[in-house]
Amino acid sequence: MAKELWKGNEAIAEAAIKSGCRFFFGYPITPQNEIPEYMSLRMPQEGGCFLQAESEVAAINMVYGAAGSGARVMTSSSSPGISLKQEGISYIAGAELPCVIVNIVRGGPGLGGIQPAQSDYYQACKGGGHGDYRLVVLAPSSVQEAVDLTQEAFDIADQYRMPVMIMGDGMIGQMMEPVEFREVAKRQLPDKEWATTGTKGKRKANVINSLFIDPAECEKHNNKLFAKYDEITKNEMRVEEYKLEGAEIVFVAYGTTARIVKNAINTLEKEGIKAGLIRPITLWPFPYASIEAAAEKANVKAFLTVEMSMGQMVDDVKIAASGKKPVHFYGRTGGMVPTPAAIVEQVKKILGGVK
Amino acid sequence: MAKELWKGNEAIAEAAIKSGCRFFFGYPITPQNEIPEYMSLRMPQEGGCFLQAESEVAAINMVYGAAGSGARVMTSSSSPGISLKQEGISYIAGAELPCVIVNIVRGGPGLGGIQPAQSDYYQACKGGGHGDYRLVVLAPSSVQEAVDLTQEAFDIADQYRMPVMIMGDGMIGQMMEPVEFREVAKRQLPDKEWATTGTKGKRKANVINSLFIDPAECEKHNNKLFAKYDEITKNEMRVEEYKLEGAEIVFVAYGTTARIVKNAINTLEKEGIKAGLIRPITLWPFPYASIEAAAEKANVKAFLTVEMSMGQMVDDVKIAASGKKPVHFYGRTGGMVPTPAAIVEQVKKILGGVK
Amino acid sequence: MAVIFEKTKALTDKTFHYCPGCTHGIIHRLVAEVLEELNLTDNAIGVAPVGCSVFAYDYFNCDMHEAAHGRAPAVATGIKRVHPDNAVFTYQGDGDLASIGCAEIVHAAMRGEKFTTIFVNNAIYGMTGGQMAPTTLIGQKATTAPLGRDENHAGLPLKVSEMLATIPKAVFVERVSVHDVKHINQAKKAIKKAFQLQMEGKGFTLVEVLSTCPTNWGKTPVESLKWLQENMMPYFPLGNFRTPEEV
Amino acid sequence: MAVIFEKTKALTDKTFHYCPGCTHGIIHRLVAEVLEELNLTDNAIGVAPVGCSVFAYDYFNCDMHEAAHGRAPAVATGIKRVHPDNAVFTYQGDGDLASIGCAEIVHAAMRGEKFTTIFVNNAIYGMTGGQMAPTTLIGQKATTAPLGRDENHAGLPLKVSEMLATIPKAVFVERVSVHDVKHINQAKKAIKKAFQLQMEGKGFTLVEVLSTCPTNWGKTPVESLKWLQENMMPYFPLGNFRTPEEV
Amino acid sequence: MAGKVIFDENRCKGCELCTTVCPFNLVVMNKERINIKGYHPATVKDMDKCSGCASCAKICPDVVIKVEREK
Amino acid sequence: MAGKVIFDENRCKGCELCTTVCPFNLVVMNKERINIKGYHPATVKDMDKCSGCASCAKICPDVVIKVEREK
Amino acid sequence: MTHEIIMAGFGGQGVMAMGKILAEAALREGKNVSWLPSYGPEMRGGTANCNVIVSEEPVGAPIVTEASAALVLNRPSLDKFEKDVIPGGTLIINSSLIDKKATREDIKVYYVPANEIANEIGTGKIANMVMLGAYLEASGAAKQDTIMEVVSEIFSGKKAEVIPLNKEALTRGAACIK
Amino acid sequence: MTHEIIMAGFGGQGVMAMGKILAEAALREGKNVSWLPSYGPEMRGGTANCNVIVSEEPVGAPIVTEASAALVLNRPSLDKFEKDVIPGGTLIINSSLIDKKATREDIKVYYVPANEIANEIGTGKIANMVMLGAYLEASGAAKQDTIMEVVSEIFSGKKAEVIPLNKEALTRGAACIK
Ligand SMILES: Cc1ncc(C[n+]2csc(CCOP(=O)(O)OP(=O)(O)O)c2C)c(N)n1
Ligand SMILES: Cc1ncc(C[n+]2csc(CCOP(=O)(O)OP(=O)(O)O)c2C)c(N)n1
Ligand code: SF4
Ligand code: SF4
Ligand code: SF4
Ligand code: SF4
Ligand code: SF4
Ligand code: SF4
Ligand SMILES: [Mg+2]
Ligand SMILES: [Mg+2]
Repeated sequence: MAKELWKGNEAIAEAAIKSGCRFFFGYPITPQNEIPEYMSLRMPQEGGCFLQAESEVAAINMVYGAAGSGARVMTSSSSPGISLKQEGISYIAGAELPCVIVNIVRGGPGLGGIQPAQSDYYQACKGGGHGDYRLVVLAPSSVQEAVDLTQEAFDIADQYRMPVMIMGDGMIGQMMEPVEFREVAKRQLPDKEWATTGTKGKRKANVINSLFIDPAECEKHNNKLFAKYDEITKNEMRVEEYKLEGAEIVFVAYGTTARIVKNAINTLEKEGIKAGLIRPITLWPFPYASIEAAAEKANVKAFLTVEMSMGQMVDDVKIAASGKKPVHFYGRTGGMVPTPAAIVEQVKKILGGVK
Repeated sequence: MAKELWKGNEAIAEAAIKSGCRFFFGYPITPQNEIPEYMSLRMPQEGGCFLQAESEVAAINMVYGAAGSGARVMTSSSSPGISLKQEGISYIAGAELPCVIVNIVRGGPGLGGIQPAQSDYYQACKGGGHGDYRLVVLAPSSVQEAVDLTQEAFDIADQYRMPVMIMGDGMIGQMMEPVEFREVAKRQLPDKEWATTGTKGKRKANVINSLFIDPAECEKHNNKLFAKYDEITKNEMRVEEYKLEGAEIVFVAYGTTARIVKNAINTLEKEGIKAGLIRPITLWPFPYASIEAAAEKANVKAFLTVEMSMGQMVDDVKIAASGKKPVHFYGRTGGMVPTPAAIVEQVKKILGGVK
Repeated sequence: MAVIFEKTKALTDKTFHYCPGCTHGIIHRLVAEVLEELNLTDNAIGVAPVGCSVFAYDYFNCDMHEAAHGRAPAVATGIKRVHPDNAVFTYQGDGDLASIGCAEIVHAAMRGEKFTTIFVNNAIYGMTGGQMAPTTLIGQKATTAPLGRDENHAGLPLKVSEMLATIPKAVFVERVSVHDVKHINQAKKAIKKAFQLQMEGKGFTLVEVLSTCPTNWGKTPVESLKWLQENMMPYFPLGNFRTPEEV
Repeated sequence: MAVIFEKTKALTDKTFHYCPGCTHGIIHRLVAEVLEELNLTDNAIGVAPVGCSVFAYDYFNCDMHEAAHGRAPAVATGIKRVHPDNAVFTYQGDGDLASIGCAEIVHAAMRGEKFTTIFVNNAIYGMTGGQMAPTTLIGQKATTAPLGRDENHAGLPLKVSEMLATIPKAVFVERVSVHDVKHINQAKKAIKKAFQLQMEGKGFTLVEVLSTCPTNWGKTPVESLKWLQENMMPYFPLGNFRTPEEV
Repeated sequence: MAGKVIFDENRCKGCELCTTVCPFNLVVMNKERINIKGYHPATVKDMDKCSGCASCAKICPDVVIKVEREK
Repeated sequence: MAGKVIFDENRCKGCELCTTVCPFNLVVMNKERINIKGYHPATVKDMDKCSGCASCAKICPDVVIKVEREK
Repeated sequence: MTHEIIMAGFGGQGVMAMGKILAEAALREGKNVSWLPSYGPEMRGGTANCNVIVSEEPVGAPIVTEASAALVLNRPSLDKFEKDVIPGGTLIINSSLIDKKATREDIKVYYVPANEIANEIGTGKIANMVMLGAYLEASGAAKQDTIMEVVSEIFSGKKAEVIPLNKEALTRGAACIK
Repeated sequence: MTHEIIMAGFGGQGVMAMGKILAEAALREGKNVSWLPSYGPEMRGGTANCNVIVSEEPVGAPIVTEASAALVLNRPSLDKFEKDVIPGGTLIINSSLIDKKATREDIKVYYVPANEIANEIGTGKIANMVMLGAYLEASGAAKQDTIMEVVSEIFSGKKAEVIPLNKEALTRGAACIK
């Protein structure tokens, strides 16, 4: 198939449909409106159902119902809307239901702004909702990758019975890039025997539930969830390592910010400064090992985390670097986007300081 | 004043009233119901207003309105309800409004259970809502401390114009302990010139707002917030250090868990094992420095973080320990409470391993 | 000997956890009997709320979801859109449906979602220990209205059925009671009708059932039935508020 | 020369950001004129929604809050309970009030919160680019109803005023329009009445104003006024739905 | 046409609702017995008078009562 | 009793609503001018005929128009 | 000496009140105390219990997992809590309602026919005070006088007539310990 | 060579479409491309702009802060974006609507009376294509033929009559570059 120009939001929506997603429940919010809008047109064509919910709270609970009924289902929103979904997400994680949630992040806090940001990293990776649970968080840095990860997200969700988040920003959602829709590698997916379909008199009743009133049961359930999370950490962690060979400075950046960092790396290269990039593709599970390995290398002088936030991923980078190399941070917020030039300048400052 | 037996939830409510809190908006949820129930009786007696909101979402937005109007105002809930408040909390932080939010944490995720837990640490400290913002998070470990911290919480909120969270668990909320209501040290609090009261024709209109549509403005606002957060980190960080002198093993634990750890420390002492405790009282700002200092000490062999969660505070302990000493973890979840005996056993295992 | 009455198979054998005399149990039974009589048990997917009936999933012998507080109508929407041919129902208390879940029920009605809601109005928050509900009567005491609900402070009780009856796609809305055998029979009829209309694809159907909470009302079960009749029924009149025009 | 008409002082000098011909501007002016005429500008605290009127705080010359999407009634409740003597109002769109904020408006009405809601019904989500609102008419196209709203899929448009009029403490509920000068005058009268009743402490007051969205309706401003009259008014009849019995 | 009522005694919570609806006032609480839950269960003293109308069963919130009738 | 209307021209967005309500059809768009916002602003050609009824002002969504009238 | 006590029974048996009275009395005697109830729907119909700690030292965990004493007023409570008593600790069993015997041999067990005694005194409602009287005697966790001080304040005014009944209940309970 | 282009104008001037057409054409010529619009309420009434990148290399950041070229169709866009052009870069100004001159001296500036030319061709709507024609000529970012291939597909069917007008617009625009 020839590559076609697709807008990120629409590409994500089409990728979902190609992955067999037939139910979408959402609520409008900039800058992700093209996802529900596209779905409203395409879902009926595919015999699926698009429904505009009365709110984000309702949308995530419709997702809960549809996911528990065995459907491939998705919702999308942007930061304030994702905050409203936190209770529902915690329920979905607690009831072990598979679904895909897209967050096209915008500047916060509060109503904030509508320009690109990455300030929902904590919320996505550390649990914005209550209780101990995790989402698999996928952070595409191009429209093509958004498509590929969306397609896989449904499989990951089904394989592990858990919610998967695609975390992008206004740039990913709004930009157009060439896209090829590819087949995803087939996974061995378990049957959804737990789903509610009506018993048809053929099996015991299925119950979708996250209530464990006996603390011992509740703890057992938590342990079960975390055993699963351990397995995911083993199987699904993804990272791109870029020009790490001999790098003095190692960037850690994800999503669109990572692309900007790559520009900066190329500029630095021209100026004779070797820099590399560790780009987490799964924000959770976080690629601690890559950073640990880089921290061990003699050539690496320091890490520089670049984010469109006040430095939320820095925690994880510090945990991984474990004091072996300094961890610096450069960030822009509120919809401001870091420039390659500013990043280059940061590096020079750091290397000046390190030398 | 003689000490009286008070139930934690009611003591918190009375402390709030004693601090001049005259508005309370809440919604029932176990195990914090005694707070709204107490308020419903006491507020009218003090000329204040208790209102049961239609939901947690409404409650936090009523708090937004009342706080913006210049009142001392509080809300309380437990885990799922706090998840629903995340958008509102982000708005309050964004609009720089002072208020006090109580979370009497229960087991999660989802509906979970109603027994004590600490699995909302991430949500409280890392930002359960969208965007870059912080709450001051106070974690009392006794009813007396709950009273003292609640009284101060209102001052902290007013001084820095930001939401302060009291984070307890079902034990703190439900237990009775002797309490003395003390005067809090007076702070120099700024006038609420920004509050909406009607202009009375005497000043320009005040606007309570978190919208900054221009990204440059939005970034400026973020930077302003974080400058404030830096100041708070400098001024308000609190920690209890217990028997650190010569400790081989340093516990990090907060809230009621810290009390259990103290029991374990005393048992260990009898058995000739020196153990100490770093108890964060402010979960944010987190007392990194105490842990850093302990990590530097030769006598300290390891840290053991004990939590009623799957290990959410461990991140912060690791960041502070910075690889200098190993950080271990022991946790119970879902309403199960660690026992001193089990903790002692963990220590022996670790020291066995360390030696 | 012919069996005149026995526990329907649409209920599991589990004993209800409800307090003695709590009419939640009667309402469960009625719903279950209707499922069985309409041959829907094997086809049904129910949604339990958060409230005293949170464990409803243990009692109904059909597939069930436990929904977040107030969100049962949204969950049921998700289910019914996936399984349009199944019988889908929510079972919700007055705190759940009329307070926190107000938007969800109004919008399920507006969209004409083809499921049935059993709305158990006991004028109180049962599970959490007797706080005021939107349906708590004027003067009625609650743990968050210790001097009784004051209309100047907290308004007048919400008449959910009357409100929803203004919505055209809420095709069947009826208020019933279970305080005596005659009314129990009528209640069952209404529930049956609601499920029938659902299966005919007519639209959203709701049966509001006045119910007791002896524990939080501070009354014996027998006194409670009387209180319901004397206090709730005058404010919440029984009757049908909407039914489809028959052809 | 006598000044017959000029911009009221209750509006700031800032030019509205609204699209050309958008009647949000007219409604702003009416609210401001009423504040001024009732001598309430200095006393007023308004609440702006999330929607096209999100910047309302820039235009009204009084204290303002910017509320989260749909939550203006809760915010106003907080404000009014703190300042019972101030004139408090919310200004909300139909997405904001009828969709995400449905529970908040119903419960403010139930409690009889003593503020005034200006409810701008333009049958669309303006700000986010023309998605379907609960008030979008059958057959009307929206970016999330690309073939027009289908009643079998999305139900029939919600008649908010009719629904709220079932709530006793909603003491004044009236639907008006601003498509011509006569109706603009009537709209102003209703808004004035609402504020007067608020200040008399009567209860919750709401004025629903039918409004245009030329941009997302895909029509010129002049065509839009006509479309409002020919399409919205038949479904959303103008008139008073509740008014306190005068003594 | 005589009826018969059978109580699943251990389900009974002693709420007494059944005692209020019997047309013949047959249903009473058995103050001498305590069931597994700690309640005095309901019982019928004079089974012969039972018409099998099932009123007691229909108002019982705990589905304690089964009713039979002679053919 | 002649009226006078004054346009705050740079506020005008050229929406034409004012042109539809004048009882004397006095208000027209000035196609020759472009204001600071890039719109052709509304204007009144024949001010003498204006009665000062303020209809144009009342329907203007952007509060462009001020109306005066001779005493 | 630290007393860590579990008190347990059916919902209406007054175990919560008994615990609070003990905690209050011990507080008046200058001890450190805590009282922690079970809570939530499990209480509905089912069992209710509370943990009381009375100590010279500051109270650590308010939750009692290794009890110096357990007061069990009904059968399910015996089944549930017998194992939590430390070796050498005290178990007081309401033999009016519990026909079973304790199985542990490493603890002191007392059988108190609390409901019978209470009925004899004239009100079944103060079986809890009989149990408390027994416990005070067995443990010395607080003085009877201080308990009575607290009780007198609770029942001041109209209900004052029950004060002597409470005193008798304590005393009769104490008499069961030998 | 990497082309990083800012295209900006009023809402209705077709800057978004012009950017997409360029990106699509360059893609067909085997280049790496990206197109990024401004979005949100700022578009309402105000200015609209998009960033297009055409490159032999994989595209890094899709946002253009150092533009190799800027095409400005109205005055506010000139004011906003002139500074973002790199030294030696290209600035194409729609002189029909912008009476101001560029202030930079270190860049190539072209004045294209796009609206006038478009009106001459017969439809004011294709002023954007005049600008694009000029830009193609100045930069070689894509071939006119490929652009026309894309345009022909967009206007296939009923609207096909505008295809030759577009071609003329491109050519006339190109002629402005000398
Ligand atoms: C988000 C959230 N808020 C609050 C609660 C606590 N809660 C549980 S049940 C309940 C009220 C139940 O009342 P109702 O719906 O009337 O049911 P009833 O118990 O009376 O049958 C509440 C507030 C919760 N579990 N989740
Ligand atoms: C929680 C949340 N959800 C969604 C949005 C996005 N949003 C902004 S305005 C709006 C709809 C506005 O429509 P309406 O209330 O009808 O106002 P109008 O613009 O038509 O005047 C939406 C969905 C948001 N800002 N916050
Ligand atoms: S608390 Fe009330 S509603 Fe709940 S089970 Fe008991 S009696 Fe029924
Ligand atoms: S989008 Fe519609 S409602 Fe919003 S300003 Fe424009 S015309 Fe008005
Ligand atoms: S079946 Fe009828 S007659 Fe027989 S005991 Fe029950 S209520 Fe009485
Ligand atoms: S109604 Fe049922 S539960 Fe109640 S006493 Fe009778 S048999 Fe027992
Ligand atoms: S004031 Fe009246 S008469 Fe004068 S221009 Fe305006 S509409 Fe016409
Ligand atoms: S109504 Fe106002 S904005 Fe519209 S054209 Fe007339 S003067 Fe201009
Ligand atoms: Mg209820
Ligand atoms: Mg609207």
